Amino acid sequence: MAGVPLAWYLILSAILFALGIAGFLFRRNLITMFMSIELMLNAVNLSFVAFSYKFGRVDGQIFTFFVMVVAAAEAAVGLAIILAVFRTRKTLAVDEIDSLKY
Amino acid sequence: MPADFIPSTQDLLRLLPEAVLVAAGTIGLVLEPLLRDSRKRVTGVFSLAGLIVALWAVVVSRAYPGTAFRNMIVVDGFATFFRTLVIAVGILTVILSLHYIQRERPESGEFYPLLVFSVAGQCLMAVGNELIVIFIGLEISSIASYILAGYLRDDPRSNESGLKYFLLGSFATAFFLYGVAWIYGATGTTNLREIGDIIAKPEIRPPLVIVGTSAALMLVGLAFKVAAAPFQIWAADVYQGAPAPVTAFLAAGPKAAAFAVMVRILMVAFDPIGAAWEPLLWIVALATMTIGNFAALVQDNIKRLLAYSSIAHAGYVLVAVTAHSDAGSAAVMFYLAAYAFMNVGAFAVVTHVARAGERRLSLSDFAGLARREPAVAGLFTIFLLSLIGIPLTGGFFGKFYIFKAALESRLYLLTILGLLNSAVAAYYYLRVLVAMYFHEPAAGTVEAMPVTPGVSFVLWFSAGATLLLGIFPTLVLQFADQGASLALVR
Amino acid sequence: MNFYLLTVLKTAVVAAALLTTLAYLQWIERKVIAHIQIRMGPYRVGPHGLLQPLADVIKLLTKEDLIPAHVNKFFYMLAPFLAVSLALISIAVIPFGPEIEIGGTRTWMQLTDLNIGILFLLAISSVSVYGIALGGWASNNKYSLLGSLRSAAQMISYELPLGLALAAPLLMAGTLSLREIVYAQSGYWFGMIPKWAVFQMPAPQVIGFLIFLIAAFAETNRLPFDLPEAENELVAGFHTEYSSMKFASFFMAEYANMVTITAVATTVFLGGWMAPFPAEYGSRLVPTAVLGLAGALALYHGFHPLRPRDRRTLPVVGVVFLVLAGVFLLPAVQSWLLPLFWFLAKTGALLFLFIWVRGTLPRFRYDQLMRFGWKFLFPVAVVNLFATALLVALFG
Amino acid sequence: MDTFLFLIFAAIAVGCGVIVVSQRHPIHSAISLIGVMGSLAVLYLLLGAEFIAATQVLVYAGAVMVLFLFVIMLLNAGVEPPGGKSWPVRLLGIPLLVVLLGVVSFLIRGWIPVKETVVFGSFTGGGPRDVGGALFTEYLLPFEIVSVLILVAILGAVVLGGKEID
Repeated sequence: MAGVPLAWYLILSAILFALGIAGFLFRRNLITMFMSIELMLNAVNLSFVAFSYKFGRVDGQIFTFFVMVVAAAEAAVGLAIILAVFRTRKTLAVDEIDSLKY
Repeated sequence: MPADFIPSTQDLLRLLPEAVLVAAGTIGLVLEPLLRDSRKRVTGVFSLAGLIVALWAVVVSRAYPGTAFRNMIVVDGFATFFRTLVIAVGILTVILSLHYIQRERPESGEFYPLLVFSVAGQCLMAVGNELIVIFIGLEISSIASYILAGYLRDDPRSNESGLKYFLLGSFATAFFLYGVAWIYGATGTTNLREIGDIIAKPEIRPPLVIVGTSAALMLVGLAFKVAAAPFQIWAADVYQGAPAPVTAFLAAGPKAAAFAVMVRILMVAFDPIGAAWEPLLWIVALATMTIGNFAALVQDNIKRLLAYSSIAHAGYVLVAVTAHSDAGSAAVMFYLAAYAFMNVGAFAVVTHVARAGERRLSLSDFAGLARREPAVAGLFTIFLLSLIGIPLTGGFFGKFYIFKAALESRLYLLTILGLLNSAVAAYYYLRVLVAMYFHEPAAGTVEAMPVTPGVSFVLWFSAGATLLLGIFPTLVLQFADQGASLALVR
Repeated sequence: MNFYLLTVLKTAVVAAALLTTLAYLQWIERKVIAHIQIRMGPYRVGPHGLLQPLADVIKLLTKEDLIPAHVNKFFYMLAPFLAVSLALISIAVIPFGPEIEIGGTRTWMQLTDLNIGILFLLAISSVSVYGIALGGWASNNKYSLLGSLRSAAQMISYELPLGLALAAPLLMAGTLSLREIVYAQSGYWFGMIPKWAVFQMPAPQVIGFLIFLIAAFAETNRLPFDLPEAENELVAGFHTEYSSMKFASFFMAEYANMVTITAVATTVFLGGWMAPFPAEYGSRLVPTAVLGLAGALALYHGFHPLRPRDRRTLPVVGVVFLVLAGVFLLPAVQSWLLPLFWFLAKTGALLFLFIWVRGTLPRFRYDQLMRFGWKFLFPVAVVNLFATALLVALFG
Repeated sequence: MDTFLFLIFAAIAVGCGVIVVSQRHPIHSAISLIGVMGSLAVLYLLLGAEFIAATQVLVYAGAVMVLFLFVIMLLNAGVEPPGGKSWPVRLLGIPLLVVLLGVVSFLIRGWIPVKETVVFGSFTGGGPRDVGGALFTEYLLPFEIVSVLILVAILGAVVLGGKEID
């Protein structure tokens, strides 16, 4: 039975990672930027699981598990920070958050 | 359950400092809600005790060198050195913040447990021998640092700092992870030593370009964390906006731990392909020094000035990493130790001079400081001279060992450019000195204020350590030398 | 028989049964509440209002499908669809009974058994908040938004105790597959007491079961935790702007969630399709006895009617019950009808509890709800899990 | 069948990914991101990682994204104003990313031979028993220390997001 080349999974992962980078660089809304980071982490997870399949071992999936935990922790803290910023400035646009300059 | 998975007593002893720190942080957390608002400082004192016990634990676990938890962590001289360093930075930061946090956000005592957890994460980074552990340690340290940077949540500067640190830090983490995924895919392991072994054997080595790409991705992530060019953009804003004691901590603790990880990864896992990453680091080191120093020239805000200076110092350290030798690693360790003290000292001065709400941060606020508060000004002079690299200070020997290691590795051009950079750097430090000693204070400056005991202790201690390192460098250098060679044992 | 054909067949049966149940659950609820409040309940359409659900369906289907001008169209349409499909999908992993043989074909009374069954259920239940959240947001109405924000917060908060309460019996079963969980609860202590998770040694899950039930009320947005749709504060909460079939979808989703969560409670805590006492004490006669008694009661009331109409309807009902009671005596069908009976009886009892509570308890205030969830239910669930783990490690 | 499933869900993932980064409204991005995560969960199933697939839905779609959605709704985040990062950045950035992506894909194609394929069901080491076994034996230390991370995150959320005192 012919399957899907493993490389396709990795290329898909690379595409999603690149999309995440693009989102982070081009978007101006804090929450969307943060979501782009989540997209990147998801792409990394796909790579881990694909490699885990490649080696027929479970350790890649374990790494994915830890990445998920970390992503959840980051989400909690990140959104709390975004809330705090919004509270003092009433904006989510990243270029309007620029009080720190010379 | 197979018995060999149950951690042995030795395993636990090797992890003792981290365990102590986590326990101290947790107990601090439980303690915090039991305290009245005016007594929240008690968690600080408790955390201080925890950090000191952790320092003792480092000494204990030093007696049990080796790997633990199925090669997940390794206790060697290198790890012990960095553990000691980050815990020491933690202690100084706690002492420095005792009065500050009481003044700026008295109702909340979670600051100190967070700091302790962050230090625990950095210790894990120092001992991590496996990318999973390093990654989790890095995240513990980073996430706690994001929170600390934004700790004064009603202050727009502080939460802006937290936000920028968080966004760019997470972005960097994603790169680091992608690199880890690739190296796992290429070698089938995440253990640094095993990666090194596989890469060293050409017959089973995966394509060099794959290994190189993964190394590059991981380096991008770490470069963000140490604020190396071209990923230094966040540092100035973050350091300027964060509460001054936190800035002192960020520039010393997390940065040292990130360098520890960088050195360990490069020297253990990617040692065989040194030829591939050395040129890359060469450029990064040069760019970091130059950008840091030249940007610092035009700063008027003292925190921003020190932030750029911190970037420049990361550049010097990168020169030593580029040397790719035992001497280079030793120089990294020595320099980070010296830098930690002078940096914490300098920020202690900033904490004192800035006053409540951190309003007095421009260079003109330092004008005439020597007349108003001669002791503070004198100690600040020591730190600034050390940052320049004047003999008899720790900074001098730091730079000396770095450039010596660079010369031994035949990085002549980089050494020359580095020395030129140091000369440029002297200019902006001297600007501060001139302001302190020769400028008249601007109209309406406030009268001198007594230095709080905490700040005073940090000032005198850091100054003492800076001078000690400048006069008897071998004390620490021996320690560093042993650590550096251990990191390379195959 | 062909695997695919069989699966399609089973799916069709389960779907038909589930959808009918959903429709009639609402009738039962109205009747029960009515009796608690000493009213008649639906009465007009068909005997005892039995055709009321049908009438409701026709009404909802033929009503004008209004889409307010100010809504976000895409998400407004998507939300009820999400809500109902996620609510219906979980039934796929619930085991109704053991492996059975009908006409020479062996099959499980379960659509599919995943070895991550419980995780699948938790995953689906955690995603099902989107239907409500999006519906409220897309309605572009402050009441709806408030309702959906409340529901999101509430569902996240109560999912923790729910998951923790579920984890404790899993420790004793040692598997995540729902089928195996039921088998882990087979057998009897002293030949009497069933080894259900609520009674199982070394750590009876009575507290876990209670936590699960309380959290289940919150997860399904039922009274006393129905704040997302608190009429007197939020008009109707997240579905204020919905009408016709879309409204019906939300309604159906609520009932489907209720059915699923009681079915899960039955499976994990109450031994699934296992009988409450062994066959040698006559457990196989219980359905006959219950149905027979019900039939006899109906017949009696039919011959001594309170209302004129009862004279015609109740005897029919009585006869139907008696026939059913007889069916349970046929050995040919007992093998699969008995487990099904026990499963439905337990689930039905829990559903009755849901309705009963709705008729009895007042609504919580929002801050009380949150405080109760985080400061009481969550710690208790954690302690329960730890205690169970300890007991299992020591004596398991 | 495998190829078919992969192509469908990969297409959904990429499509939703594009929407995540191209939509101006955060809610649209969030919902598409859930789409990406959901289709990745299916791909994990194809790769034999059942446990991870379930946790993917449970943690990402069920917890993380609910949090995002919650914050977006709470702050009533509206449409991003047009403009955004300056055009030179886009003009340079997008082609650069595409080129980078091409290089990476080329690397992967050269590295992983095409005959190395994924067949659904051939790897069964990703069930809850296997993952749990590895977590509690070999990966005991990371598993324990990650709890510290969660503690820090909870603490941070409370410190930064807690009730305002004034």
